[in-house]
Amino acid sequence: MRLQLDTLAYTNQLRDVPPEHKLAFVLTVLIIALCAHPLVQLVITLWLSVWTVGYAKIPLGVYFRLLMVVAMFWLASIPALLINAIPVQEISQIDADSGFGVTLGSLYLYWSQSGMVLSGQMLARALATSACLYFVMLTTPFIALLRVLKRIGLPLILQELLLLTYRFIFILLATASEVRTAQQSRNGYSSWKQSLHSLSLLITQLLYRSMHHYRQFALSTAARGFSGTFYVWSSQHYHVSRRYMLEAIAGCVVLVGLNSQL
Amino acid sequence: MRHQRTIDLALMASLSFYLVVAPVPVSAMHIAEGFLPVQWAIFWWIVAVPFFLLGLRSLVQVTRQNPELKLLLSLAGAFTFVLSALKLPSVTGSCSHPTGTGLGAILFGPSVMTVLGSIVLLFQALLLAHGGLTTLGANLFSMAVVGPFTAYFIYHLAIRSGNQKAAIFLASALANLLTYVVTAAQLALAFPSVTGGFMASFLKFASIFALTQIPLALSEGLLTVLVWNWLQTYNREELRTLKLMRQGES
Amino acid sequence: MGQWQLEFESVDYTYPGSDRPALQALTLRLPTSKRSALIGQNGCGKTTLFQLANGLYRPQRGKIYYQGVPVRYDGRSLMQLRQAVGLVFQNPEQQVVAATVEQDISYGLCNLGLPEPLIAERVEQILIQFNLLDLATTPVQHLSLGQKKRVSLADVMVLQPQLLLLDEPTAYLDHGHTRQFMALLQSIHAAGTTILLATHDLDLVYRWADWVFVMDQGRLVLEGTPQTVFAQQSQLTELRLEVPLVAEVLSTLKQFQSPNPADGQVSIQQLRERIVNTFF
Amino acid sequence: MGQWQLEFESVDYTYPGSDRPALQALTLRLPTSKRSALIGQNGCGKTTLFQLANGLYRPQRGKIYYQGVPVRYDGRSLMQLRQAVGLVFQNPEQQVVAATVEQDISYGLCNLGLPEPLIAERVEQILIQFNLLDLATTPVQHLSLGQKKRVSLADVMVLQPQLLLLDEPTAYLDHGHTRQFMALLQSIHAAGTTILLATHDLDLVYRWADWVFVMDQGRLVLEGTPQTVFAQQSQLTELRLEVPLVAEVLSTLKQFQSPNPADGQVSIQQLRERIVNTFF
Repeated sequence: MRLQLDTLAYTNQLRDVPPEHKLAFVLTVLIIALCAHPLVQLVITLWLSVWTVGYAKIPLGVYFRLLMVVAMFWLASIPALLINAIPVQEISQIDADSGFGVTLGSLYLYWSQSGMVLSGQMLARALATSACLYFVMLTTPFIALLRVLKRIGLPLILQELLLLTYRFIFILLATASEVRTAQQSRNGYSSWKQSLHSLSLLITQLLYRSMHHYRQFALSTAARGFSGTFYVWSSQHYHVSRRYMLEAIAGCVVLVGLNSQL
Repeated sequence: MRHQRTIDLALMASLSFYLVVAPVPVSAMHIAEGFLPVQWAIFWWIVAVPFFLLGLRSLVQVTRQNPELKLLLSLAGAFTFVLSALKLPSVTGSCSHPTGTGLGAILFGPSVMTVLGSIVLLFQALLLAHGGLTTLGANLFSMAVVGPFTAYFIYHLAIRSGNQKAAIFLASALANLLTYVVTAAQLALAFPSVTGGFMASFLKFASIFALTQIPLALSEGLLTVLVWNWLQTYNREELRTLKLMRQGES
Repeated sequence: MGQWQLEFESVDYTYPGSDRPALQALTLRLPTSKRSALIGQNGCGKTTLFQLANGLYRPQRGKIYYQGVPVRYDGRSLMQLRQAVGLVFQNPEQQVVAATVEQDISYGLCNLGLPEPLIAERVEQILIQFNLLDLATTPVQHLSLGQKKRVSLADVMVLQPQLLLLDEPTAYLDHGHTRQFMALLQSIHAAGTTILLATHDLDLVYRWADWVFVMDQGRLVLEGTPQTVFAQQSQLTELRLEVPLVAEVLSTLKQFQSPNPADGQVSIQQLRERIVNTFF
Repeated sequence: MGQWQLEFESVDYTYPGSDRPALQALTLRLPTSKRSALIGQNGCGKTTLFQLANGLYRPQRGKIYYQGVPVRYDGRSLMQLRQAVGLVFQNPEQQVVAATVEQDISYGLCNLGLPEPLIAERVEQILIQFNLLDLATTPVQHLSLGQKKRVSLADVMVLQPQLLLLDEPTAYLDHGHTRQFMALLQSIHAAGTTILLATHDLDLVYRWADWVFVMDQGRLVLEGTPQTVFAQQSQLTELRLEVPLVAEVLSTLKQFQSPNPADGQVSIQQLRERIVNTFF
């Protein structure tokens, strides 16, 4: 069982760039993005998209689909920002804010100007920070991230849990999809009631299998001399790219400069 | 004037249309990356971290006595991740994902679930692009703190009535529901209405989510009852093993 | 009934997110009422073929016909297809998921929405036929592997399919259980069910099948009776498949039964050596 | 070095909560530097024997000797035992615990607390030996079954064990991968490692093993060279084990090479029939 985003993280063109560099870069851009003017945020979105799609060669379709997730969340929340309601007699208070509106009984529903500005700002920020997140997750395998976290002092227990959970996620995902396929082959999800029934069987089976795996892994790790901590070694073959470093540093300087002009 | 009326009608129509067919995101309860202003993002991190550390402390204690349990905890985390990635059929016909916090809290205990929930949220952000990193603090608070603790307390409150099925149903359905209420509140705090402030904004966000979340909460409640029945009847040994994880809880 | 139970016509299938097609312009015709076997290396596309045949995936190009009629993918048609084409998975662990044996066997019938008395009747029939009556209320996690395999076959046979697809049914089974399982298959075939079995056990294929399909990298590369397929020694070696020992012995024996006994003496010696050395 | 790598002396073991003993007064001596095979029905106690040999369980009665010395169960002794007795599990999915190939191979070395440069060196050596160098940093979920099986063997071989125990290493593998895996085992044995392999593939046992153990219901019921063991036709049938085809062919051929060719003619005919009919 594979997850497409995880596969891309491990096969993309920037996988050889040291993860420390990528993280330092993205954190700098993220901090700028969180504080900057919406125009700068749009520039950041475009620039990081060039990194992700252009340099790392992440398929445009995949990247676009991810950005659509952001857009969907935004779409779902804008009605709350755009549409306001107040008692009819207080209309005068919001004169400046109201684009147009309708009266419904004693309520006045209107399209809020400030809400529009706010949702615009929200979208710009969300796109810029999401572009940062996507750059990291699409170009850096989780194992490489974990190694950086280890170096900056993540508690040992969390290192162990993250490593093992990552491995087990793929085992259990494979189980879940196998069981689901088998259920479908016997018409398992043909109605709402059958779906719920089938899903409850699947979850029970998944839990049972998790426990079975626990017993087996307890044995197989003991057989290899489990010493109380899950400690493993991994090699590092990264090469530093001058060209990428230069672009990253120059770009950040330009962004800060641009922001101070606005 | 007549012109204004046409616009109004068009607006109303499009709003109703939007509310009916709006493709509410698959991960409606995760606040997506960048949706909170920086000060609120930091605020929720500060609120969530102590709960996380408390959970972590009890994990460290349990695993010191029995290091093998790290395997069990990680499997429980992976289980929760996979659970939250399954498609849950809703009574209205739309599909979403169960939160799994109710089942998780009852099986693994709430403070363990806080840590596991956080790990799951991190993986959801990195492997599925659900939620985000700056908003992780806020999501952590709603999904990994409020959800599990609500489920746990409601379960123990309702179990006194003697009806375990009802207790399981209430615990998981309300945990799901409360998670989304907290999310709505988090958004409302960050974006209060110009008029009416927090309350007005909260009602607006809550009603948007309510459309999909109430049926989903009911589905998750029913599902959890079904799962619990199977486990109780046929997997008692597994349930006993799971108790090992909860020695650190007081 | 037509000559072909199932036809694939230049079917392509690539899993989402993969860059290598699992099936490539696969054209394959499965003869009605026969015992067919499907062989090939791990990853040759056997499992994908099965899942397409059962309507679990939709071909990205090409057509699939069931009993001469193109497969349709609306809910009702799929329901009928999945009832007619029974699919037994490789690992019974992924198929046997309900709490007890009888619950698991009834799962497919319940999904078809049959009335309860009918379900009870058909479950009992199959429990008797598969010698599972004593295990009816046993929780599935208490079953042995051999028992689980039998249950996973019963799961599908209770739906009375016309075509039975089996993925590696004898892996991990000892000889006694393999024999028992094949006897069960034999009675199912005798009752008129078409069978397609995927396996790595070429001896079994040689002795059991009426017709053999050989797949490689998502294509059909060879088909025919076991005798003709296993005679293509060089092609099989290229595909990293071995000629089953039994086929080789029989063909050498045939040479031996020639009128000239002196030749025979030589080939027997050769056969011995071939058998002893074939492994390393 | 003594004659016996590992000795079980009337060992009993019953799993907690079970009422049927998994091993009953099992006495078994494993010859040093030989290739031994362990056969028997599903559930005969093979897996339990392996887990006791590696010190994962403690016998409830009886004694286990490793190289003539009784096994001790304190932490240090166990650590040494588990380094010396490598155990490859049946399902690589349940053995491969880390996220990438090189991480998983290093796991056992890290547990021994070796210095990092030494770990790096030994991991690289084994990656080369097992032809896994290109896969070193590949996440485990991207490996095929054959690759996972190779990794699970490398996991254990990196610890340089003196005795290697393998549980059904070739199940679900096609012929090409089986052959590749057996070639790897051959080179491991040539380097001096004692091997004990449990399998249902009797042809493989016949052709590969120096010594065969047959277990039934937790006891050792038969042992010897493949030739002597597989000559006990009636006893094997009783145990629901078949005489491997290759053994039968060879023994019939032997009869045939008798001075009287007329006998031979008859037995060839019988052999043909036997081969064709042996399955049903």
